[in-house]
Order: sequence, then C-alpha cells, then structure tokens
Amino acid sequence: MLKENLVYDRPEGFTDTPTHYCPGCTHGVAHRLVAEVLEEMGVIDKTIGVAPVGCSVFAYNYFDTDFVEAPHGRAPAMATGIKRVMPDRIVFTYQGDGDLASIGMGEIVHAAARGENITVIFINNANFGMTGGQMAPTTLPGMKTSSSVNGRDVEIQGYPIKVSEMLSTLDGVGYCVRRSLHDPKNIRLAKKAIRMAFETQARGLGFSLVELLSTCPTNWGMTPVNSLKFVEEHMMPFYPLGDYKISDAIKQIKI
Amino acid sequence: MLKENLVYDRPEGFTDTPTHYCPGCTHGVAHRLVAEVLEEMGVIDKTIGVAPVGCSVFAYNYFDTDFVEAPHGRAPAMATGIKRVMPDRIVFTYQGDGDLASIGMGEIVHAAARGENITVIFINNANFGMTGGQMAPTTLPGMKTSSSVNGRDVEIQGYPIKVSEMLSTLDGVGYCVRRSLHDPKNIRLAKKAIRMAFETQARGLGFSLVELLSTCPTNWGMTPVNSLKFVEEHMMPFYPLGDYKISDAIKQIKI
Amino acid sequence: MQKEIIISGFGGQGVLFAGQVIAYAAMDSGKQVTWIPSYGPEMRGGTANCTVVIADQEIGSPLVKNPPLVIALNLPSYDKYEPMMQVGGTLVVNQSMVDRGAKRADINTVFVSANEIAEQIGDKKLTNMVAVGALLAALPEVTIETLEEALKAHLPARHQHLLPKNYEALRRGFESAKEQLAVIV
Amino acid sequence: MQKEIIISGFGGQGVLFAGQVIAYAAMDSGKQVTWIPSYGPEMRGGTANCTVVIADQEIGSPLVKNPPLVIALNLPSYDKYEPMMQVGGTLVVNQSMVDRGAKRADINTVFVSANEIAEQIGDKKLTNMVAVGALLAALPEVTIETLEEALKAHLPARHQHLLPKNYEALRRGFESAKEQLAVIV
Amino acid sequence: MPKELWKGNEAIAEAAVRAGLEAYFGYPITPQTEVLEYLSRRMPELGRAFVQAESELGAINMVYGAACTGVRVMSSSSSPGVSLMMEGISYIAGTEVPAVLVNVMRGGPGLGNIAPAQADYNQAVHGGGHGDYQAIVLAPASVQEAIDLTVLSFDLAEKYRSICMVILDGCVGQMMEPAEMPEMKPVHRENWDWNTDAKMGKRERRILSSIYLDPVEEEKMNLRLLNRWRTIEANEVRYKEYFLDDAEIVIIGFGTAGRVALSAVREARAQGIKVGLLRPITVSPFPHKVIDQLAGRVDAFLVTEMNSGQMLEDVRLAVKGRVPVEFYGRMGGVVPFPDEILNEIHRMAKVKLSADVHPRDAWLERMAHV
Amino acid sequence: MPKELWKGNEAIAEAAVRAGLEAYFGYPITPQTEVLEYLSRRMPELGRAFVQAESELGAINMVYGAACTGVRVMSSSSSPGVSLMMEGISYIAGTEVPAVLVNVMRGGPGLGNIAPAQADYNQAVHGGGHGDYQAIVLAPASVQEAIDLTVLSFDLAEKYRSICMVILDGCVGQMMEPAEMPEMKPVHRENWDWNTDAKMGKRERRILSSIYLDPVEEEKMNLRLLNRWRTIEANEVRYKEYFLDDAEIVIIGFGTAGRVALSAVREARAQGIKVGLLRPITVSPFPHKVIDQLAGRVDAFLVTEMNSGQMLEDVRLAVKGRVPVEFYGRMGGVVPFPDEILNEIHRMAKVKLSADVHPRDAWLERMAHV
Amino acid sequence: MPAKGWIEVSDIYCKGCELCISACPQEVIELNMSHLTPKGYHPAHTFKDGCTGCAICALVCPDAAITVYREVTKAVPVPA
Amino acid sequence: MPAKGWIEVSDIYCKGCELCISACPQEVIELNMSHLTPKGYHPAHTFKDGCTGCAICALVCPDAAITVYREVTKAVPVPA
Ligand SMILES: Cc1ncc(C[n+]2csc(CCOP(=O)(O)OP(=O)(O)O)c2C)c(N)n1
Ligand SMILES: Cc1ncc(C[n+]2csc(CCOP(=O)(O)OP(=O)(O)O)c2C)c(N)n1
Ligand code: SF4
Ligand code: SF4
Ligand code: SF4
Ligand code: SF4
Ligand code: SF4
Ligand code: SF4
Ligand SMILES: [Mg+2]
Ligand SMILES: [Mg+2]
Repeated sequence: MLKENLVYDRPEGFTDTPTHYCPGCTHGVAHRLVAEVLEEMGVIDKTIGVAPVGCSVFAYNYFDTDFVEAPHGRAPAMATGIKRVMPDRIVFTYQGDGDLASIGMGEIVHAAARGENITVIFINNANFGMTGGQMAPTTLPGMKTSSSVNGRDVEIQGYPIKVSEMLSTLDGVGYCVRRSLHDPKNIRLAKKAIRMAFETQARGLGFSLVELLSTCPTNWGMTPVNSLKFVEEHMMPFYPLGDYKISDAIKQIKI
Repeated sequence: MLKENLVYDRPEGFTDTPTHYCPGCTHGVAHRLVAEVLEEMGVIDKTIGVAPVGCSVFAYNYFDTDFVEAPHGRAPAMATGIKRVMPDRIVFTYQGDGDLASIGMGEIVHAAARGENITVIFINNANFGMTGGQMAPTTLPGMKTSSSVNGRDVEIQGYPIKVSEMLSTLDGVGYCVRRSLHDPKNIRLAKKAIRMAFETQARGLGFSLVELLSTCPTNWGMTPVNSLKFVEEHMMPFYPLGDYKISDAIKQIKI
Repeated sequence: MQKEIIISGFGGQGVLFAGQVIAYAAMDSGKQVTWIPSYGPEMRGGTANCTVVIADQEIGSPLVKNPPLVIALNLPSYDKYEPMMQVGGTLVVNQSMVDRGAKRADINTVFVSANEIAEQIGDKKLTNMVAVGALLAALPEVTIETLEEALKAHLPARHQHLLPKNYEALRRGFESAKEQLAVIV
Repeated sequence: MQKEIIISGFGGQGVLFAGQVIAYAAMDSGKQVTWIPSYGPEMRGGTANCTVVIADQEIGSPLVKNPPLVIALNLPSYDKYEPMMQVGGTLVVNQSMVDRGAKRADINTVFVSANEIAEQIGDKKLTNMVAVGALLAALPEVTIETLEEALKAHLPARHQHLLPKNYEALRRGFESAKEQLAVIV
Repeated sequence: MPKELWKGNEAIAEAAVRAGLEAYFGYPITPQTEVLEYLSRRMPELGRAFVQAESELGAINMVYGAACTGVRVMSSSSSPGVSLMMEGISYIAGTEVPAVLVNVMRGGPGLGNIAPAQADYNQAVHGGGHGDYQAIVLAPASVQEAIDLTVLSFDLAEKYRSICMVILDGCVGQMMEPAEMPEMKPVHRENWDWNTDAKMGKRERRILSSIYLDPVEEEKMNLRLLNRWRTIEANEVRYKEYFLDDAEIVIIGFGTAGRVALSAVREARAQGIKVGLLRPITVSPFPHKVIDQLAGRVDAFLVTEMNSGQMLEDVRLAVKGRVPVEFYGRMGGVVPFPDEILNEIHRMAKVKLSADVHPRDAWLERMAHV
Repeated sequence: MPKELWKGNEAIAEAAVRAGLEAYFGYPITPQTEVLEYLSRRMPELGRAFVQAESELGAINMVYGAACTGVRVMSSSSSPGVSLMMEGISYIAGTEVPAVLVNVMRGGPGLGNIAPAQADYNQAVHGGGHGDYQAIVLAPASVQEAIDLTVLSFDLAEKYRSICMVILDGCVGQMMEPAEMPEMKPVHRENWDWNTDAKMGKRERRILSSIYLDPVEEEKMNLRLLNRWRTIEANEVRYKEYFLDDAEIVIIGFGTAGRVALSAVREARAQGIKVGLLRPITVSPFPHKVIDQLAGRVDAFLVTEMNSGQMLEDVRLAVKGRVPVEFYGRMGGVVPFPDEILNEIHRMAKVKLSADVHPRDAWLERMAHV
Repeated sequence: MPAKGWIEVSDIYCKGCELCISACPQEVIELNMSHLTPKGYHPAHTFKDGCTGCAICALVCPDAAITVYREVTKAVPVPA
Repeated sequence: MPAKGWIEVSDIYCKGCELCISACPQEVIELNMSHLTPKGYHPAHTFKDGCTGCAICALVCPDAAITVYREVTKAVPVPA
C-alpha cells in the first residue's frame, strides 16, 4: 500500500491499546477526535490529560500523552494544579456528566470562573454509565434509568442541568459550545470545536469546554445505531447544539 | 404609649439577643427583613432556618424559629434533608457569598436544579467577612482584600461569579432576583422580594433565592455610611439589580 | 456436610442465575447456603462466575479455592478450573464449547453437550439448566424435584411458561451425567 | 530566669503591639521569648490580651495561669488579673481607666495615669508605651535602652517619626513606676 | 417471616425500610449501588423520601439535616465516597444527632478497585473526621447479620444520639444468603426533646449546632460525649464466639475475614488443633474485655483482616503483650481462602512464637513472595 | 541568618517558600488563615503559583495535580477543612506522589471553635482517608520547629513519594517566637522518573493513577507502601528528650502539650521529683522503640494531650502493660497550664498506680469536676 | 403640616453606626456623644424636633434598635 | 466516475458495533459473520465493490478500527 493511498489511519495520538468501551459507545469517537486534534496541532508531546472517574476512567490508556487520574469530579482542580505550575503545557480534562455535572459541579464552575486556561471535553450521555446507568443531572425528563425506574419525575428528582448554558454565563469562559457525535456531519463539527477549544488554550485565551452529546447503548438498552437515533430525536431537542460562548479574541482565530 | 401610636417596632420574628455583627453591617438589615416577612406571613411557628458558616454563623441566635447550623457551604443540602422529611414546614438558608458561591457551589446549584422547595437568602458582600476579609468569588475586579492585596487581578485570580445570572439558567428555579440593602427604597424592594421568595415556597412553586448586595464596613475599611455608597457606586454596576427568573406561576402571586 | 460449587462461563450464559437456582433449592431443602458472584475488573463482558456453598451448619468462607464441584460452560472456564479442582470432585463441562478432553484423571469429568441439548429442547438459553441438571447427578443433597420447585418459585412470571422446557433441560442434563458417572464409578 | 507578662486591655489600646515590643527587646537582649495573643470568642471587639514569656532557657508553656507581671489597661482587665497574680508580682494598672484601689496587699500594684501621660506627650495612642515603661521598672532583664532599640527597629516606617514621643512615654512610665516601687520596697 | 434469598446490599436497604427509615440520601458507587437503586424504587412506593444527591458531600449533609428533625435517616456509600463524608460525620457527632451510614468497603487507597476490603476500619473506628468523637461501628459477616445490625443501628443511633456506621466488605454486600426480614415497623416519630422540627405552637424554639465558641463549653461537650461512650462501651459490646472453651489459639477477625477464619478453624479442629474464633460484631465499642480475659488463658492470638492489620492494634492493646499476637492479612481486594489461615494456624501450632517483633513486620516478611 | 520574631503560621509559609515551594493552593480558615494570606502576597512576588481555591476539596486536588508534575507543593487548613481533604489525601497516597499539608488544629468535632487543639491526631496518624496508607506526620512545638519541620516535610515527602503532614495546634500557629529562617533555596525541578510533566520529546509517556483493578496488583501496591513505611520507621523517627537519664516518671506529649509539660517537669525537678519528658516530633512514624526501652526502666508514664487521649493508645501499645500509663488531657480548645500537669506528677509520685483500669477512664473520673 | 412623630432608640441594640442619621429625611438624628451604651457605643437619638414618624430610620437600622411612634392623625402606611 | 477506494478493518479494534455499516453512503459494509475476532466480535468488512474511500466509516468508528485507502486520482480532502 502506498503512503499516498492513505485517506484515513488511526491517529498517532492513540496508543495501540484497544478501548474497554462497549461496542458502539461514542466515548470512542470523542477519544479519536481528541487524538486527531492533538496530532494535527502537533502538541502530543506537551500534553497532559486528566482522566475522570466514569466509563472513561481508563482514558489514560489510550492517548499517547502523559496522563493523571482524578478523583470523581475533581479533574478541573487537578488540571488547575498542573496548568498553574506548567503553563506552557496543554492540559485537558475528559469528563462524563456524572463526573462534571453532579459531584464535580463546584470544581467545574470555579475552574470556568477563574478562566483557568485548560480544555474540558465533556461527554453528556444522560446517565452514569460506569456504575450501571443511574440518573445523572443530565438525564432527560421522563427518561428511565436504574435509579429512576419510572422515568425521571422532574418534580421530585429535579430538572436536568444544561451545562453549556449555565457555564457560559461566567466571565472566565472563553469558549463553550455543544456538539453531538451522532452522525458524520456532527462528528466533523465536533472535531472543529475540539480544535477550537485547544487553540483557545494554546493561545492563552481562557477556559474552553466542548460538550458532546454521546451514547450509552449498554445502559440505554439500545443497539448502537438506535442510540444515535435517540441522541438525534430526544437529546438534541432538549440540549440544543450551538455556540454558547465564544469570546471575541477566539472568534478571530483562523485555523 | 398607645398601641395605635406605634409605627414600627422590632419584629416578633426576632429574639431579644443583640446581634454580634459589626456596627452598620447590613447583615442586620437582611435579618430584620426576614424576621418581618416570617411574622407577616404568620409562619414563624413552622419555620426551620439553616445558618451557614460565615459572619452569620450565629443567625440561629436571632430568629425566633427552630434553627440548625450547617457545615460551611452545605446549608442547601441540609435544607433539602429537612424539607424532604417535613414538606409542610418553611425551610430557609441564610448564606454568605463565600459559603454559597465558593465552597458551597455544588450544593446550591443542585438544590436549585432539583427545584428544591426552599428559600435561600444570599448575602453578597464581596468578601469572606468572618475570616478577615479574604477574596470571595464575588469580589469585584481590582478590589483589594486580605488575599488580593494588590486588587483582584482577574487574569490570575479569576472573574467574579454572578450567582443570580448563573442560577437562573436552571429549570428548577422558580424565583431568583437580586436586590440591594443600601438605601430605604432598595430595602423596601428587598423585603418585597424576600416575601415573594417565601410565598414561592409556601405555595410549593420551587426553589427561590434572593441575592442581597450587602456591606462589610470592617473588612472594606470604610464607615458604614461610606460602605452603602460603595454598594451603590461599585457593586450595583457590576451586579445589576433585577428579576433574573420569576416563573409564570409565581408572577400570578398577589400579596 | 459442606459442598462448594463454582459455575463459570461467558457473560450471557446464565451462570449467575444457575447458581441462584441451586441456592434456592438448597435453601428450600433446609440447608445453609451462600451464593456469591465474582465481580471485578471483568464487569463488562468477559467471563462470569459464581460460587455456591451448601452446608448443614453456619457457612464460613463463601469462596473456595479448590472446589469439589464445577460447571464450566466454556473453554476458558474449563482451562481455569480443571487444575484447581479437589481430587475426586466432579467437573461438568459444556462439551459444545470445548474442543479438548480431560487432563486430570483424579476427578470425574462429565461432558454434556449442553448447547445442543438446549437447542434440541428448543431454547438456546437453557444451556445453563442442562448443566445444572448434570451437576445434580453429583450433588445428592439437592434433588431434581426441589430444584424444579425452586425454579417454579423463583422464575420471573414472564418466564413461567418456560417451566416445562426448563424441567426437560434439567432432566436431560441429569440423565446424561448419570450415565457417565455410572461408568466412572 | 523566667518572667511571664500578661498585657490586657480594650481592643484598640495597642495591647498586642506592646507585647511584641517587649518580645523584640527580650530577643535582642539574647533571651528566649514567646508572645501569644488570646484569640477566641472575643475576636471582634471586646478585650484583648497577650502573654509574653522571657527566659534564659527553652520556654515551656507560652501561657501562664498566675503571672508575676501584668499590665491592666482597663478595669475589666484589672478585675480579671488581680486575683490571678503570683504573690510578690507587679501589676501595672492604667489609673486613667480604673476607679478603684488595690485589693491585694501581697503584690505590688503600680498605678500609672497612662492616658493622661500619653495625652500630655501629645498622642493618646502612646498609652500602651507608658504602661510598658512602667512595667520595665519591675523587669530588670529588659532595659529601657534595649526597648528603645527594639522600637526603633520594629516600628513601621510610617511611624518612625513618632519615636521620640514613644521614648518619652516609656521613660515617663518608667519613672512613675520606679517611684512607687521604691516606696513599696 | 420465612427465609428468603437476599443479596446483602438489598437486604440492608429493605431492613432499613422495615426499621422505619424515613429518608435516604445517597450517591452511586460500586459495590454499594444496589442499596441506592433498591431504595430509589422502594422509598417512593411508601411515600418516603429518597434523593439521589449530587455527591456524597451533599448526601451526608442531607442526612445531617433530616437527622436534626428527629426522623430515621441513612446514607450508604463505599470507601472513597465515605472519605468525602468525614466533615459531615464530625458535624453529626458534634451536634449529637442520630444517623446511620453504611460503608460497603472496597480496595484502596485512592480509586483502588471494587473488590472487597476492610481497610476503612481505622477511619470508622478511630475517627476519620476531625475532633474527638466516637462512632458506633457494626460489622456484619452475613446477610442475616447485615439485616439485624441495620435494624440495630437505628436503635443505637437514636438511643445514644450518635452516628452509627455499618461497615461491611463487598463480599457481604454482593453475597446472597437465606435470611429473615423483620416485620415492617410503622414509621413513627418520637417526641424527642432535642429535634428541630419547628415550634408548631407547642414549645420554645430549638437550636442544633456543633459550635461551642468557649473552649470550656466545648470541653464539657467533649466530656459529655466521652461519658456517653463509656455507657456504650459498658452496654453495647457484641461479638460471636466459636470453640473458645478449650482454645489454645484464638483467631480474631470481623466480617468476611471472620467467616473465612471459621472455615479454617473447623478444619483445624478436625485435625485436632485446639483453636477458637472470636468475631467482633461491634468493632466500636471494641470487645476489649473478652480479649483481655482470653489473654489470661490462651497461648496466642491470630488476628486476620482484609487490610494491613488495623484492628490488630486494638487486639494488641487488649492483650498487652501477655501472649504473642500474630497477624495474617490480605489487602487491596484480595479475599483470603481458608487454607491460608489454616497454614497460619499450623505455623503457630509448630514454632515458638515471640511477642517481641511486631506481628505486622513478621507478616510482611512472610508476604515477601507476593 | 539572624533570628527574627516570627508568627508560627507566617513562619511556616516563609519556610515553605525557602524550601522551594512552587505552588500553594488553599482556602481560608481560622486559625490557619495567615499561611494563606502570607503566601497570597509572597508567591506572586516570586512568580510562583498561588490559588485561593474554591474549597478545601478543590485545594487538595490542585495540590494532587501539581504534585503529579513533580514540583514542591502544599496546602494548609484547619480541622474541618482537613476533613474535607480525606479523599484527596487517600488518592495522593495511592498515587505515591509527594505533597505537604499543614493542619493548624482547632477545637472540635464539627464546627467547634477556633481555639488550639490536638484532636486530629488520629485522623492524621491512623488514616482519616479510606484504604491502607500511612502519612508522615510532624508535630512542631515551637516556631523554630515549625520552620525546620516544614522544610523537612518537603524533603521527606519527596524522598518517600509520600504525603507529609505538619500538624500543629493553634497555639504554635498564632504564637510569635524568635526563629531563624533557612537560606532561600532556589526552585529546582528534579528529574524524577515518575512525574507527569509531559513527554517533551524526551521520554515515553507516563501515567499516574491510584487504580489497580486487579486485587493482586493493588495488594502489591499496598505491600510496596508498607515496606516503604518500614524504611521510614527505621530512618525517620524523631523526638526530643528532656531529663530522661534518671527519670522515674516519664511524661509524653507532643506540640504545645509537650512544651507545657516541660514547664511542669522543670518545676517538679526543682522539687526533687525524678521526672522526664519525651516529646515526639514525628508522631508518625511514632517513637515506639524509645518508649519500649523506657518502659523497661521507668516506673510510670504520663501522657498529656490536648484531646481525649489519642496518642495515648500508641504509647500504651509500646508500653504493653509493663508499667502504668496515666493520662491527662484537656479538650475542646482548652490549653492546660503547667500546674495541672504538675498536680498529676504529684499524684503519680504519691499513690500506687495500677495498670489495670484504662487511663482514660481514670482521667474521666478525675475530670468529673469540669 | 407634617405628622408629628418620635422615635425610641434601644440602648441594648444600638451600635452607633450612623446609618439612621444619614437616612433620616428630616435630619433630626445624631449620636448622643454624652451617653455610652453598656456595649460602649454612643447611641443615636433625636436632637431636635421635626420627626415625622416616617420610620425610614427604622427601615435602615441593621440592629432593629429603633421603635417609631406617631400621633394618630391620619392613616399612614407602615413601611413595607 | 466515483473514486475507487478500499478499507481495512482491524481485528484488534473492531467490536462489530455496526455504526460504520449504517453510515457508509455506498452501503458496502456488513459484519463478517463467518469470522470472530479474538475478543469474540464479528468484525465489519466490505462485502461488495463500490467503496469510494470517502472515509465516513472511519469518521464514525468509535474504535478507530478502520483504515481507508483510495486510488490516487484527484485530491480529496481528508475528513476534518
Ligand atoms: C467519590 C466517588 N463517588 C462515586 C463513585 C462511583 N462512580 C464511579 S463512575 C460514576 C459515575 C460516572 O458517570 P459519568 O461521569 O456520567 O461517566 P460515564 O460512565 O457515563 O461516562 C460514579 C458515581 C466514585 N468512584 N467515587
Ligand atoms: C470547611 C471550612 N472551611 C473554611 C472555614 C472557614 N470559614 C469560616 S466563614 C468563611 C467565609 C465566610 O464568608 P461568607 O460566606 O462570604 O460570609 P460573610 O462572613 O462574608 O458574611 C470561611 C472560609 C470553615 N469554617 N469550614
Ligand atoms: S456503559 Fe455506556 S458509556 Fe460506558 S462504555 Fe458502555 S456504552 Fe459507553
Ligand atoms: S466582618 Fe463584615 S460582614 Fe462580618 S459582621 Fe463585620 S461588617 Fe458584617
Ligand atoms: S441605625 Fe440603628 S444601630 Fe445604627 S446608629 Fe441608628 S439606631 Fe443605632
Ligand atoms: S421616623 Fe423619619 S423623621 Fe423621624 S427620626 Fe426616623 S427617619 Fe427621621
Ligand atoms: S464502526 Fe468500527 S468498531 Fe464498529 S463495526 Fe465498524 S469497524 Fe467495527
Ligand atoms: S470509505 Fe466510504 S464508501 Fe468506503 S466503506 Fe467507508 S464509508 Fe463506505
Ligand atoms: Mg455519563
Ligand atoms: Mg461574604
């Protein structure tokens, strides 16, 4: 096979380790996009990742960068610690919705408010995947989970939190957008957003976060393909895709 | 003196205990307004307050209601615990900006998101009063505190958090407004807002919060009168007064 | 009396339920019993196993290192547990998923084509019950009848119509094992 | 040698700084020294006090129950510490804030009109220094000269111009006390 | 009630319900999640309060709030989650309100793993939170005991206005055993003289707080807690004895380590070795007295735990060097098999033991092969 | 360097700076706040990292992150704040990264008060976080010691890839004493073989985590920690002796309780009573050995603490019942005066002591008057 | 003609913060420098006539130290 | 005429999730039911001609299991 024939190959940002994710789980897609962006920006060598507690707890096995493993929800604090002593490194967290929006709410809000110059990849799959599919702050109204078996009753179990909308009210936030991983077009847009988020950091323009609507075929009890449909039909209407905050300086960035 | 001569008297919601607040500190005004509202609504007898850690740690000494004392920042969680088992009681927290917006961010966001049927009186005095005036999440850009002696540098120390703006993005919030305690007119408006917040709770209409711009003459190093001017001239432009969220059901309330 | 049983196989083979049914039957026979799943790194997919201990008296360890009774529903399980077994123990092997013979002569190995038998009965999911039936041939403390009762009592309502097929699976497994054990003995 | 001093008064009377100056002077005289504020419920307003211990050897307890040396700048302090004092100790009382005489005869009570003297010198804030001067009359381990040196070294730059007045306060207090102590002895 | 096959975690949940649990606040974590999931269904069914909190920090403070009103309330978690509750637990202790907390312990430190462990003994028994306080700590070894001790935990918590913890390892949480549930106790609110459930026209207002700004007052409060603890020590020690009458070697182990030891003890007895087992059920208050007495008549002790020897030190405190105390532990989620403990018994029966070297050091040498 | 009058908290802050502190993360709390305030000015001045975190939870995890990169980092807090750090501490221990944490202890449990106390001894020494780990814990009794031990804490933390805590009571934190600062050490980054500071073209990637999903691997990690701890125990025990040579009664106390005891000892010696003092400087590793030796030749011990007798149990473990161990404690922020301890010495010199009743119980009886 | 009113300032509660002084539309309040409260503050008092009983001073007082009275002439709403 | 392309699916990474199958605009991918990967999955493969090398399958593959090739005819941008 000739080099010039190659259209797409596994990104260099990845290690050889196969992921432990369930078949068709779009955590894998999000991983791949991050790896591609780091490769394209040529920053693999100076990147330090912070893995969360959640299904992506082993994220550190898959990226060819240094990695640390945070306590549940505390990745933004760890990332702050790292970035403050190593300001020339690229530091990112990769967090699920239980991790970021439930237990880790205090840390993410404050990292954002401080304008901490880190990048957050936020995987919203509307449940706690790792512990067996319990209700997350992002679980849709009426959605059944292992801790809301009759469907989330918002009157008793509370309303879902729209993370991007909430965080974009904070002045420290440079870049905050929501994308989805459910079809090729949206995956491309997601990758562009991830790129922009890392560029924001590389240029020192403040806190950047990309929220990605993602699937959990296992706990949703659906095939991977149907899970993508669920994202499109149920999650997207509730969690509108869009740019929630892009600071003027970041709007200037051309890539 | 005839009863009919009486125009204003110390509210019954208060105990006889003089407060420990510094002279001119508007924590006292906020207290008085809450006491007046509880009295006017006739709910003193069924109210349980939750005191924070902060200058108002001894709030429990002043109101003639049952009271508990929360760990720093956790008042909304304690209030949740109380309200869930005593849904017919009136439960409120009284919290400072360090308590609510710094260490207690996770708890307040989630109580709000859950639409927890409690009332939060939130005293924004732009610093940690009790521990000697350190920077709070609400400290204004450039403002000097004992942990930002050269004035808050937002690039390094982060941007202030606008709590009402942020929380009003949450669906569980019924009532969320910002008022000020710096002059008679605004004090009257603040009292109306506190009344509305408690009415929201009494009618089961969800989470209610009144943010009150307040002074800290001691740590600001100003006379009480000048502190009121500081609120008007510096805090109000940064923290605009207004109704950030009033649900439709609450708008119907007539008092 | 104390008997320890390990049941092991792939995730979807009904390993945990098989153990529970034995545990129910033992309980209904007035025995002490413990059932414990292996839960661990391999939570998602991979092999699953559980340990059932049946005894007359208060049970100590719910886990066992050298089991006298094992059901291995697939090759990895067979490979793993054969060397661990107690001398003289009985190992029920699902021949449908295994392409080798016994390596140990000091235990009784019973080969049952559990998949085939289950398919013959008309439900692939009965593989586990065929194997359980086979095990009963070496576990006199639990009779086929109590096991049937246990199944009846504990199969979820929506599966109750499958009871006759479950019974058949048990008996086919039992017969197959009894023949082999008769030869061995 | 070990001497313990408690200095007590209202919040704004410069109690803590008075203790620090003595501590500096003791340190500069090559002594061991500890200074500790009372911090507690009465953080905001109310009375303030600090304890200074001066010794030749490693100091044990930085707090003392029965002090031999006390400065009481107001009545509550006087009331509080008079009964606690060691027999034979010296208690400097700010007569300007106190309207009663001594209750104990087994200690030396020195009355100094610290406020008046300070005002005479021209700065009400020097009350504490007048009292410190008075104390020195009973604390031979620290000379007026070292205390002046200490003041010079540690008074913030913006107050350095006040040094002469501080010196005067010290000496006026010292003189006043020496007279009284001479009588007592 | 007839026996049913119950999974440990679900049994605890149902037992709590039957004991009159009015509110549960928790956060998912393996291997405890079944408690939360079970109650997420069961509590609303009964019209009682269930909240999946935002975190363990949220959960313990919801517990704290509800506890102040005087109702029966609990949370459950596993090791890392329980660490997050330390401040709250200290507050609950300092406020003297009753609350129940279940810790289904897993391998640590840090994120560790989800396998069964007993390494939070010290945290529970010797105070993981700040300040002087003692928690009542119960350690079930079977599903039936998990049920019984859960019920007991509410009674003890209320009786002594204390935090009461049930600590079990993942084995007991995940295991199924036949067990009998107690009758359903109707929820009834006691007329406490301390709870803050609002005046309601009936009484003066009440305050619940853990502040005692004056050290002397705080010291009095500390003394009150300590004296109460002496009563608890006098009345509430529980343990189970096996073959102790003529035992020359006594094994001490709690929870799963204790029941694994039971298998080894039976085997050793079958071999004619005079060995017995003491299984503490309350690890706090600790059964010091019975160990003290045993130390006067037996030849040696073997402490076995699924940690590095935490309870070991409490045993050594009781034995006071009179006879050798040996240790055998497995850590990090490894559950010992009976034969490992049997080996230790054989070793102890053979060689002359010394009380000089620390048993942990000796054990570490023996573990060099791992 | 000439001696200067330093306040304990500020001295710790400056000592850390001189030891090469590259980052501080903390949250205000009395009586520790001066550490944070001092560093909020000092660190930026030197171009080093200072963040006032959103909470202690945030702070400890910022410390954890920075520690992973291999730089010198610390946090400080006081009792309730330290309780909030328990999960993070367990993670730091489990990841084997060096970090320093200062606890200026106050009265508790719960919110308690801001007066000096030593009631977090157990939390620090016996593990307040989940899982098996040990922290190195240093207990200064003076401002100079606070400086020296702060510097030492960074060295020890790095040497053993361990969490190292400095625990002091509010007295030492608020006190001023003449003290000598060490020279300013230039910040220099070591070439560790474990830190995650990015590959930077020089090496393979590195991971730092506390997960060991396989229990056997976790057990190996636990054993590694334990064996390291044996080295620490062998090499790093520190204590100070006073008048021990001919002592018949030995007092043991750390921090302020230890120095208050010194005053009592001097007084007793002046009265001809043969009493000495052992002041542990490392409370973890604990000076077991020297106490063991003393127990062979002295008549009795008196443990004195500003808590209910937490270190007491460690002393009793070392003494093993050979001679009586008595206890005298004050709690809740009360600092004992020397005469209280002198009274105890007199009592001990007079009456015949028994090793039978628990010293805490006996003390509680004596405290009945409070 | 404005209503005639008067106020009482509690010695127990007043801390002499002067907020009432700067808020009083009639400018009839000042600190009583010849009196010290038990807590050591100079309390507020009216030093001249002109109080209308408008209760604005009570509205701004952080210590609920002021009781306001008025001659009953016509109905005036209490401060809300 | 569309470009001619082809793909390689890695046995190590593919988990048979079928996302590529449903995404392929040419509908040339299916699971290979006659082959099991070491992890026990039926992997994806192209079962007929028509692949254009558009790389959409690779874009949606969560396991980065697909390598895409194309005959070099004209420049086509790689998926961004
Ligand atoms: C302190 C603490 N609490 C709880 C847990 C258990 N836990 C592990 S992952 C997880 C939720 C993960 O959900 P999410 O962040 O949405 O990630 P996903 O698995 O859905 O990708 C929880 C609750 C833990 N490990 N630590
Ligand atoms: C866990 C914990 N951390 C820190 C503290 C110390 N602390 C007490 S009050 C306070 C800040 C209070 O500020 P704020 O909430 O704004 O109230 P204010 O005093 O300004 O009214 C802090 C940090 C504490 N008591 N507990
Ligand atoms: S459980 Fe859900 S989120 Fe986790 S790997 Fe499986 S599909 Fe993905
Ligand atoms: S310190 Fe500030 S907030 Fe606290 S009572 Fe004084 S003035 Fe009010
Ligand atoms: S506002 Fe109140 S406290 Fe302040 S001076 Fe007036 S009466 Fe006194
Ligand atoms: S009632 Fe009105 S007029 Fe009278 S003193 Fe008060 S503010 Fe002034
Ligand atoms: S998308 Fe990837 S993992 Fe899924 S079937 Fe296709 S090649 Fe296999
Ligand atoms: S490259 Fe395009 S045409 Fe070819 S298999 Fe993949 S998706 Fe189908
Ligand atoms: Mg999720
Ligand atoms: Mg504040």
